[in-house]
Amino acid sequence: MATTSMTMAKALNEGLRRAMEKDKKVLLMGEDIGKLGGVFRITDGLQKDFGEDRVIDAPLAESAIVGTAVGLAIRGYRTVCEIQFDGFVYPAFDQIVSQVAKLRKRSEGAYTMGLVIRLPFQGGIGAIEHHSESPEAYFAHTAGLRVVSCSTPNDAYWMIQQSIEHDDPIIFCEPKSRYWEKGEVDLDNAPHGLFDAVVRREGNDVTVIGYGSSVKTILRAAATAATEGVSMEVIDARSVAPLDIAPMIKSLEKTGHLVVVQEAPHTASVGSEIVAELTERCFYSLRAPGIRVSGYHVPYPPSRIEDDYRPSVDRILDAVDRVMGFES
Amino acid sequence: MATTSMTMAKALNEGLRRAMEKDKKVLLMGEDIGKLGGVFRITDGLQKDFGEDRVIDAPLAESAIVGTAVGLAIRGYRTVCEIQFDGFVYPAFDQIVSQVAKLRKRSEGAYTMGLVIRLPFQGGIGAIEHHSESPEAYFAHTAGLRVVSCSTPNDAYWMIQQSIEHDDPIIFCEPKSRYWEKGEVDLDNAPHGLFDAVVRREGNDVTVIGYGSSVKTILRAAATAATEGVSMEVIDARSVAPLDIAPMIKSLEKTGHLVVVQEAPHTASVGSEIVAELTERCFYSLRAPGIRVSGYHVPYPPSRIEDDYRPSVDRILDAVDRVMGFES
Amino acid sequence: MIDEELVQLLSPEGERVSHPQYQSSLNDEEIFGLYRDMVIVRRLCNESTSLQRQGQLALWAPVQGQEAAQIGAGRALAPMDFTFPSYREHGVAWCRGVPPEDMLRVFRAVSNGGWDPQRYRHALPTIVLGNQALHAVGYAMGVQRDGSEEAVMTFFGDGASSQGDVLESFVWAASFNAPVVFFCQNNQWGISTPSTLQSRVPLYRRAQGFGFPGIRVDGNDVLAVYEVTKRALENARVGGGPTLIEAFTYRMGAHTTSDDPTRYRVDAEVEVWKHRDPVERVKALLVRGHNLKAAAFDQVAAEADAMALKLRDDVLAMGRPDPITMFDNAYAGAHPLIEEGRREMIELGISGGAR
Amino acid sequence: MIDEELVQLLSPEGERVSHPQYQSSLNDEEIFGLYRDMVIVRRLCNESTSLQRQGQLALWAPVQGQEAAQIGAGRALAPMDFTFPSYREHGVAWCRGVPPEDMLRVFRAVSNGGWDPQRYRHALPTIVLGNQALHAVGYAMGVQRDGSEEAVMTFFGDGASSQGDVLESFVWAASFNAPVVFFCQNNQWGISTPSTLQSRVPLYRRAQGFGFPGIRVDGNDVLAVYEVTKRALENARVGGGPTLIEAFTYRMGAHTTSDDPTRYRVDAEVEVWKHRDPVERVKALLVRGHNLKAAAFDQVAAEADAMALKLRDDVLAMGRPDPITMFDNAYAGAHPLIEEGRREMIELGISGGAR
Ligand SMILES: Cc1ncc(C[n+]2csc(CCOP(=O)(O)OP(=O)(O)O)c2C)c(N)n1
Ligand SMILES: Cc1ncc(C[n+]2csc(CCOP(=O)(O)OP(=O)(O)O)c2C)c(N)n1
Ligand SMILES: [Mg+2]
Ligand SMILES: [Mg+2]
Repeated sequence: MATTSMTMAKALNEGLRRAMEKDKKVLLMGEDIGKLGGVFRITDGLQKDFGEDRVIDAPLAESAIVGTAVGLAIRGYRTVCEIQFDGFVYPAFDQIVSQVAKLRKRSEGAYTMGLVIRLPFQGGIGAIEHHSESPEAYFAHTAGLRVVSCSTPNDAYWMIQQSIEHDDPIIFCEPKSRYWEKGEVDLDNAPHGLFDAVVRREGNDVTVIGYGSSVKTILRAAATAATEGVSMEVIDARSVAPLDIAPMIKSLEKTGHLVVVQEAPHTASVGSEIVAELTERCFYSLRAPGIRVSGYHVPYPPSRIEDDYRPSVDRILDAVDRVMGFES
Repeated sequence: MATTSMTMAKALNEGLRRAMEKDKKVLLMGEDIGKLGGVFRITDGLQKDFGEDRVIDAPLAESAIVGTAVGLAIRGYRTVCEIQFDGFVYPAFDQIVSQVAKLRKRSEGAYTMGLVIRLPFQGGIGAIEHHSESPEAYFAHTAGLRVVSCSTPNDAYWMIQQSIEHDDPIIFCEPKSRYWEKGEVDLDNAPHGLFDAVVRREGNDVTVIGYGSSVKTILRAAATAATEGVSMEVIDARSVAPLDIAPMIKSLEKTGHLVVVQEAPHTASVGSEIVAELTERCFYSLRAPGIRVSGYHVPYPPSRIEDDYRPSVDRILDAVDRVMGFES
Repeated sequence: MIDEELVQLLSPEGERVSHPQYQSSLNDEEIFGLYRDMVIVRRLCNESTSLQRQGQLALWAPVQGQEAAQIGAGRALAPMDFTFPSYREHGVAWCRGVPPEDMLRVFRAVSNGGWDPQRYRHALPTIVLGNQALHAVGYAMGVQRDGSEEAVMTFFGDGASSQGDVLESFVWAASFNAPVVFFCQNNQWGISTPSTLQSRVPLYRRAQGFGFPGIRVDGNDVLAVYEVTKRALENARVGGGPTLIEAFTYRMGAHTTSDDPTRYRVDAEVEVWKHRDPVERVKALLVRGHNLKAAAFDQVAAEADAMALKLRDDVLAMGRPDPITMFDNAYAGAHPLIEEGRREMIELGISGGAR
Repeated sequence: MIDEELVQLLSPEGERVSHPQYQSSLNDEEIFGLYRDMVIVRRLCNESTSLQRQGQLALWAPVQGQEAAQIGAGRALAPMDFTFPSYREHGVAWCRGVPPEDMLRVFRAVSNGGWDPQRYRHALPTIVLGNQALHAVGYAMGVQRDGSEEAVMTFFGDGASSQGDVLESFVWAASFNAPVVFFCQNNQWGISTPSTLQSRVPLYRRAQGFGFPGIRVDGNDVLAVYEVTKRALENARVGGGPTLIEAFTYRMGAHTTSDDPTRYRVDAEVEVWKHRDPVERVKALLVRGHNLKAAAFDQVAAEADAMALKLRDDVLAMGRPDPITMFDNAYAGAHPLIEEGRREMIELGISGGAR
């Protein structure tokens, strides 16, 4: 297994490049993705190499980016839409919910909505408002969509390719705070299926589930917990919707304790879903109720205090303590 | 207590009328709400009596309906926006999530976002696509908003007035399939606070929670269950977000069994939230995991088969059986 | 003449009108063909309305009054063109070859679509106002990338013209010089909302501000609609970019069978428009100008009756779908919640599990 | 002259230009006042850029090159008018009396707003492109209902002009004849996107298609911007309805301090625009035309320096907010999740609970 070290940003760039090389019908569309390479440089160099017809700098209108991608899908193209920041996906919400999610069904399979909506999401980069949102629950709730999130460069490289190849529309959530962290990428073999949850660290006492940028935070919490004698099993959900529930059940049957971590506020969230679903399936294995560690139920705060909004190592450890101490 | 019998549609109409009489700053805005009185006639006669300046027929653009209501709120008006059908709220999603929900915080209280977005929601009227959606989870998840739903004419009459008076923005979900059912309305005294959950039927064996059109369906199920010796306690959540959790806890401590009913699909839904939250708070009272009875995870089907998509009496009873039989 | 800015080739009385830029290219047979289409579509509409009244349809959106706009536009299309309708384009669907019974599946509430859009090159009805305009532009961008000489046409109403999606589609069509024709049927009403609330100047002028031509055509004059549309489509095919056509017409009936137009509009207005009837106008031309005999008209009427009869039979034969079909095609790939839903439905005895 | 359609009253060289419809109404003192505003705003901008470079701000959106557009527009406003900016209108905020340090709270990432919008009659920065245009129209509808002679002005960029919200705001403003002025600063770029991608015809023409006037003004000419804006505002106040003003200008700096314009635009273009500098132009007029002495300019410079010094001090004094403040004002009424969050934060020792 030959691996190369690269950042998640570079891995996404390479993944997009490879997908475009493989399939001429793959297009990229978004704001500032051409010469500028996107504000995060994820599409750096791609317009130069694939031309303006395949890497399309869009006028500034998100509903149009997604709406025209729908038309392109009907024509047989596979468009990867870049939404510049999470908080700017809402103007496209109608097209996503009313059309992208429903057109395959409405056409009884005549249309293939093979499009990917890339969403740099979550906070932690010290940005101003609307640049740090976690809108994944909106899409997870929507029948007809799939939602995935990568947490490592290797996953980023493979999951973006797998998403482009997949025939269902996919909301691809990229943890922007991890774009510049490096990791090993295996250029030959995909590590996992697109919709697989993965155990990132094995443990016996408590199962902690997260995705995107939270995974690393949880792993740091796990390291600390270990020094205090608590063995955390860490699961990267990867597929936010549908959930890959089997490895989660397996883990819970072992640990009996559940903590879910997310940056989104907890009401009607993916975290609520994981807790509700696992409670239903593992009721007798659970020795305490599952607990969510989430963003607070307020608009994302000014970033000087965002670290006290986002689930921190401390808050995760506190939740682990609470769930472990529940019986006593 | 002098009460009058009227339909929910009429009760809403009377509630709006009274709110407009009380406060000159109350405006109505929406598509076809003037001469036509709205497609459901909820605003029937109001333009005639209050004039075109207060009952505003809008050009056909939902983002503009909500966006201008925001501007009107900044100017000190309280606008009740009518969204013609649930499925047409999505073009306004950006204004709702990015502005309506966040402007009070952004202005640190200088702006009062006293606006109400009326949403005829849920299915059951044999309509074509986009006319039967249950989008409440999207709004419940959004910090800065409140979501309420009425299930009786009396609640409709009072809750619409309480919502208009309230200083937070409120998504007001009206179960359109119940518009034409009659009930007693007390014109003098509000039965409950706007954010109170209410026990609609007392019982000992299982707590069943729902809102909007589901409440009546659950009550019908309860009547059937009673004949089979199962005593259902039925709670109308009324406030979908935030949840009024205390009466739910109280009920669960008695029954130990929980079923939640909603028309929306179950992933990351209000049902997930109720189950997760109550599991966390009543873990040792629960004798079985909470179960959700929801719409299926597919686009709302053609209405000839909608009754097999929406939670039916049978499906609710089946869930009650499952949850009651869980221990054995 | 309704308006000086209006392209008209046939007066309400069925007399030919000359126009500096447009003249009819159609021969007698072709004009008779358009007449036939209009009669059939009107019949289809009336049959559907009565099916709805008889409880056989959940809803119907009548097209009466707009036959010339839709047939003129629909017949101007080339087979390889692709069309993106809203929910009222039964006349266009007819021209694209969509079987009438398939048009009614949505209204019988047994389907959310009804036909194979790729086969007829006619997209499914779009109910959310304006969404389809962006699909059309995207599709047209695909046509450009394929280097193909095809045009794309999308239909929307005067009401939908206020939606952000339609307006953004103008921006995009201009920016990418997309081969798309925007066909706006200004039927004067969006349910109860008069078109003057959507624009205080003639709607077709909106295009110019986005940098492409707009034109207003007498939407009750099938000859004019045909020529104006044909030229716009040809222009699009050869790289001339987008055009907005405003077909100035009238919704003779209710918005849908659920609507009650007496609440918001006066009979006198409807009366005025009766005199501009699109079908009668061509008939007058054919009778007076072309000496067409009564037999020919009778034959079309018979054909329309036969279509209606078959339509009625077909609709009545559309039974309730097996509920389990709601899970089909919701996703392309395997999905645990779909499997779970199917399983539950079978366990509850709601479906035998047939697919 | 950049363009024949452009209203200009002052040439890039600082010479007066005559125009058939507009002439400057300002006396020497007033012109000097505008000059002073522009110098101060430029200084404010430069100080903020260096504060950002020094790690004291998370971000900064420079206004350099657009001072004439913003001061001309800002000073044309009457006190009772209300303004809805996007995120770059520091010059307008200055005219509305917003203290410079308050403008920087967002950029220091200690607030999502920064000032009391009702007090200054200047709304908070709107980051989501175009949202504010609808707020402005709504506010203007409120002004109409109050029977008040006030105007509302909203600011957006060439890029934002493609957003559905801006376009819908045109529809609404026209339909309701709202007293609103749309002030579009066409600074040629939306981050890396040239304004020609948003419109292939001059942007100001878009208004006409919606039924209200559009006008293009030399955005680097403060005298012209002032007069054009003043007339549009007056027109709005007396029931004349909306106007779109396109201020043709240039973003001299980066989009924000995070941006790298060398990736997408050539130096030569920036050089051309340097010769059209809005501040130098007025200075030239004041020196040559009005014989203003060096001392007057020195005094303005000193004033700007003092403002910058104070700004720096104020910014450095802005500490990290107590995290518990995130719960303040999220809701007007009591909310269980807000209480719960506050409690958790105190229990975790993240906050002492001060508010
Ligand atoms: C986004 C959205 N909002 C509201 C509706 C409800 N609605 C259906 S048709 C209609 C009127 C549309 O008028 P117009 O565009 O003129 O088309 P017409 O019905 O006259 O053909 C409305 C408001 C909708 N379908 N979609
Ligand atoms: C809805 C939305 N999409 C994307 C962005 C990201 N964004 C911020 S500024 C900008 C460019 C805006 O250009 P323009 O409107 O010309 O204003 P300027 O920055 O030139 O003042 C973009 C794309 C945003 N803020 N909002
Ligand atoms: Mg219409
Ligand atoms: Mg710009």
